[in-house]
Amino acid sequence: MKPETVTKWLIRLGSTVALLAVLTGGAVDGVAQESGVVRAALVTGALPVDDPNATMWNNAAPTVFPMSPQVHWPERIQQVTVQDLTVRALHDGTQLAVLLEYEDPTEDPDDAAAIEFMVGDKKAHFAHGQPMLLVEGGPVNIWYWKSRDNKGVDLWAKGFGTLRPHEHQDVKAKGEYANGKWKVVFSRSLVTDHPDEDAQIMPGQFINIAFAVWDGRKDDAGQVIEKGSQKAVSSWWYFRAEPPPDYSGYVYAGVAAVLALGFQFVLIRKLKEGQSA
Amino acid sequence: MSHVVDRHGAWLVSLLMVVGCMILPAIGFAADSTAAGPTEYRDIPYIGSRNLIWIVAQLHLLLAGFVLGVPIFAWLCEIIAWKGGEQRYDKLAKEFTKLLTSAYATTALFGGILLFLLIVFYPKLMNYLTDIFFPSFLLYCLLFLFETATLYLYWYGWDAMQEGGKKTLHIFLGFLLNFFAIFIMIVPNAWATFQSSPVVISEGTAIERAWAATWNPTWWPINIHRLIANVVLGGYICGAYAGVRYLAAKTAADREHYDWMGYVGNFIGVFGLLALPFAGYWLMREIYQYNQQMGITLMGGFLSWLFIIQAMLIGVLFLGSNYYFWLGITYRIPGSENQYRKPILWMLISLLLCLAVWMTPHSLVASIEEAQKMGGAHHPLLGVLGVMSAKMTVSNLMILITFMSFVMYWRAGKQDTAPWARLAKAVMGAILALASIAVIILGVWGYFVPAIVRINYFSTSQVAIVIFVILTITPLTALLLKSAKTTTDMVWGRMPPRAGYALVLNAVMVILLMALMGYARSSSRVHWHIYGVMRDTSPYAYSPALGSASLIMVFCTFFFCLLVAFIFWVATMGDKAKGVQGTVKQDLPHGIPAMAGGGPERGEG
Amino acid sequence: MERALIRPIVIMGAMYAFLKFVLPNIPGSAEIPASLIILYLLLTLSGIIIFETLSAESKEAFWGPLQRFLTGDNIGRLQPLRYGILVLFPVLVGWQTYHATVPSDRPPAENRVIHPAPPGEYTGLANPVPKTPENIMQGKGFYAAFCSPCHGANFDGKGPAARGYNPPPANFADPTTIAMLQESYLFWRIKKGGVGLPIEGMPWKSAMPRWELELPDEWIWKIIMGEYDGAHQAPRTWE
Amino acid sequence: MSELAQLQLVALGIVIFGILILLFIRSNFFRVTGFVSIVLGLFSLMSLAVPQMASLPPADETIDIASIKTPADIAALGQTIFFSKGQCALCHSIGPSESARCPDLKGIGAKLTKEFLYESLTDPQAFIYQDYRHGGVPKEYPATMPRIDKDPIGLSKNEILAVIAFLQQMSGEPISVSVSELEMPEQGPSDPVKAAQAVSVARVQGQEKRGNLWNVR
Repeated sequence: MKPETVTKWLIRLGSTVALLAVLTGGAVDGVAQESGVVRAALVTGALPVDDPNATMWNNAAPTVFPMSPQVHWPERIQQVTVQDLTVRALHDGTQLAVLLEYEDPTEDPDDAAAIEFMVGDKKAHFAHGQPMLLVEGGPVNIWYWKSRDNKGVDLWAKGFGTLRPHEHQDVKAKGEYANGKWKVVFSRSLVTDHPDEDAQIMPGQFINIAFAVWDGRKDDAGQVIEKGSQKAVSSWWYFRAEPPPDYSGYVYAGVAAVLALGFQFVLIRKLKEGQSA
Repeated sequence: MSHVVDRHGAWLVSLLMVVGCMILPAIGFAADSTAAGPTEYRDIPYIGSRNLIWIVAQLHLLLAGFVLGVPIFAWLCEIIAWKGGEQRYDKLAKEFTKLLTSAYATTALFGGILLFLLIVFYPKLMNYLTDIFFPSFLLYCLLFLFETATLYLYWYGWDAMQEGGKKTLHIFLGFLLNFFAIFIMIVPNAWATFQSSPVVISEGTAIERAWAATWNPTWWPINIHRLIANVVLGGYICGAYAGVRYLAAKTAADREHYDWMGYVGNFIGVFGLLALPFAGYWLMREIYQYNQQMGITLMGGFLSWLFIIQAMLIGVLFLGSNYYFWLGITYRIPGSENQYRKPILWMLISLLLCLAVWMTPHSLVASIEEAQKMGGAHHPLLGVLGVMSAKMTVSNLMILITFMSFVMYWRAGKQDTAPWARLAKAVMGAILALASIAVIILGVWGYFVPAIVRINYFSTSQVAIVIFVILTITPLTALLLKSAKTTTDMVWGRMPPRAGYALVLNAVMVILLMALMGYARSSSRVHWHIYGVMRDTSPYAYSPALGSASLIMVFCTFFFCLLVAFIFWVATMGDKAKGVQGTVKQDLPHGIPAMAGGGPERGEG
Repeated sequence: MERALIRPIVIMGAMYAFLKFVLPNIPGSAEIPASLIILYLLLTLSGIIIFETLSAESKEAFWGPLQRFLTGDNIGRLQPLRYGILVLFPVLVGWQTYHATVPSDRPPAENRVIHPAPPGEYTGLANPVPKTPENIMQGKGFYAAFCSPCHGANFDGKGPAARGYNPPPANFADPTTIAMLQESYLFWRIKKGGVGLPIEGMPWKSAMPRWELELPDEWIWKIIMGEYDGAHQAPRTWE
Repeated sequence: MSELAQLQLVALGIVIFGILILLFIRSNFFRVTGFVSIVLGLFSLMSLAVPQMASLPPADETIDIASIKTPADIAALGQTIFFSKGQCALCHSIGPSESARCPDLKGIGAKLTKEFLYESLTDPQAFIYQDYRHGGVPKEYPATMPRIDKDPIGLSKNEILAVIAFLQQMSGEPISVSVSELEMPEQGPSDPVKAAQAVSVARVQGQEKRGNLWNVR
């Protein structure tokens, strides 16, 4: 009967409504297709590190990333072959495997693809960790695959012209071409011994990821059209390795629910008292 | 009684000890760090020098706003009583002047603490400011002497100067009090505004240099803005005080008195609130013109979210003030709620629509998926609501709606008898409708013209239209009501408790807004002590994010509320001793444990 | 009695449905972020509460049934519903707590400041190139060559190279972009590019080239003129 | 727990504190306190829900004189000084402006010689045009030009020359300030380690080390 009780109601009702909105909103988002995030599903058993066609890949949700011609660096390009890149990822707690799929009408020895991660806590520009003028940036770690060698190369860069392979090569890669489509699997252990040079992947945490693809087709003069900085690129998106299940949240939830029950009990008792008074 | 006082005394001592403990280490550390070279900064552990200065400065500013707002408020009430002959206004004015002496001392205390802390923590900056401003420092001291003398005369002469010419003299004293108070405000305003928009000259006499620095581009906009804001603060605090007393009142006479006082406080607060957006707009415009970079930092840069929060607070304030008016209509004028239910519903819906537009940010908080669906951080449809043209339009409309709430309240319970009443009402309705349409048209059109046309002509036209409406409808209504016959008398003291809480809510919103704007003004200087002139090279050169800053604002607000409660309690102690009204006994003793144990936020500052 | 319980719920539900399903389907609109939906719903809720508590009668009509419902006085067939809500509330609180404490599985929200404050040395510059039709034409030519791949031939940010970039290239035809800025601001943005943004602009994400490495200042000024002219916008001025 | 979560917990605590008071205490003053703390807690929660951005001060930009090779480099440096340390733009505009408190400097580099500009900066009252643009009615400006080589601005000779170079460049004039005119540092840039140390010392003490390095901003 008192305005105070109205206040209480306001708060309670407000939070309930907010909760409902989040609930419904969350449910709607849940069924929508993933966008902008690569989620590496946690699986048991050997990862299909050299089999792009393994059925195990069906356990991982695909995410499609739009690609653009590289324009940031002066040696740019206006058009690229690959418009979309489909990415899936799996991990088993120690090892990570990432599958890139894209359509490329021709199989060429110069076809290539790469994945890029930020290294360390500092943000790095997606164009090879190009130095920024007002922000101190960090380096990037690039996993590179080329059709000719069909193996993975582990690279490091901090700005254009600084790209160099690691002394220690941890990345494996394998590509298979079929039906006008490349499927390339990259794999590496989640963490390495070189945190200053390699991206370290902690399950549960979101890190930035970007992609690049080169179509190694030659023009009439015999020149490779997409090479070096002339390539298809994506912006920074997110990557997350699924963490092992964590049950501590249920404990907190239980405590909060008991507190809410107590609040409810007191509130109703007070309301009843108010009525009798 | 003495038992109660003892407990109060103990509380005061513990407060002083807390303050002392906060300052003592500062002195100790100050001694440590003066070893090599001229010291530029000193620091204290845990709380940090910047945070301490922040809290003390904000409290000082709030108290100063209160101390400067109350005399305006009291003086206006005194004049109303003098001209209109309603003695309860005189009583109200006196009740608030009584607060002034203790409030004044508290303000000076915090001012003194602030000055010492500034000298201790920021010697380089203070040295520089002293160099430039020492003539006005001296002037400030002089003004303080005048103000104090006038205040004593005004307060202690109240009862002695009630009749005839003496009353005129007393009114003049009230004018002088406010006159000096305004100078006491604008002189330090010059120091503060100089920091954000400095004008530096190296030649000339000390007075010439001080004068050039004083007359800086944001000085007058801030002066006007603060003057109005102080009236608003004074009004709403009066309302909140009345609200609290009303909740605790036991007798019908008390309920009537505090109900009425709450009404007066809310009215004066709203009255000032209507003018505040115009003053704020002018200030923003001067800042943009002075330095585009600072303007963008505020409106589009890292502080842009602050203005969404500000919009929410002002929104609550508008809703709260209107709610109080509407409650007044339905409770104080018996049998009127059915008649006014429908207009109130429409006003409420319009107000909420305006608020929805005002609170819609330009860049939205969106998850990466939501952003992809929108094609960026701007919503393709709602994004257009995020820019200045829309905000100006709805703030003008909100002012119009609030004004209409007031007019409705004013007319409630009265029946027009004048033969031209129908015509007058039709004219008023037409003015209102046309004005609203014109404001909206100008707002929409504003999207299609260059920014400068919008700012210089459209926005000012919108403001002019709103002022025109207020200036035509007010006298028309007054004329109408002169001949009207009262069908239902106002019944005071029947308001429900939630009206008291609404008044408290309004006061808290105003105080929070002032704390928020203090943070905005200070952060807009980013890493400069004096913008573009003296760089902040201390570890505190960064501006904290809004969230952590909000906890300090919350602390300041809470602490200020307690201080004001304390001042009111001190000032009304005498009433109780006289035992004029047995009812007051009930509420205040409770206040003390509330103060002592009521500061959950104190730890986080 | 049931009306008092049902009406607010119906209004809130209708509002939610409007924001979630109707507004996004208006042509030219898009889905509304959850943050904004919550804001609008809270406004609606406060409106309901204010209106229902305006007078003693309406408050009684609104609050009385709610109170009786909560305390379970004479509510007859609503009793099961009451128990349902009494159970649901703690469950909801627990559910919310669970989600607040477990590591989030949604990527961090992106809060990029689109127009951060420019460095001081760019705030006072005026365009030194005279606004002649030839210069504007020339500017549009440079625009077509250097800018249109991303910002689009129609100045709408929908160039062929734009699709992979996040943040998307600015849409100059939108009155809330270049029309709110001075020419000197554009000069800074074009000259220093994405890497020249301050931290709140998230420079690591922007693909905008640092054109000072490739274009002389005069060309940049001409591009700015061409851009405003082509997008049918005027720069912000103070005179 | 992240810092944000901790702050949110504190704010939530304030709200819960208020709710508890409203639930269990009947004293009016207490109840109002509880109500106020709910309001304040909700305000904090809201402020914590919006994007959290702190504004960090930019790094001190130091320019080595050895990196200055051409007159254009000098002008670029002058531009930075013009808008920051020199505080010229606080009063002067480039191009007509309503808000400027001093003469418009557009085209000044073409109208005045280098020597005259230097004198105008270091001894502004020596020779006064009411309005250097001649023609038209002389105009009074509210502010007086300070001596730029004296405190509080106190530009060094190199910095003044750089500003002049910028003024000339901006007016479309050939830059008549040459690199050789700049005062060379006592200790050459051959000892970068020492120079770097000098910078760090200067920055720690907050003093500006002029001569071999410019400390801009």
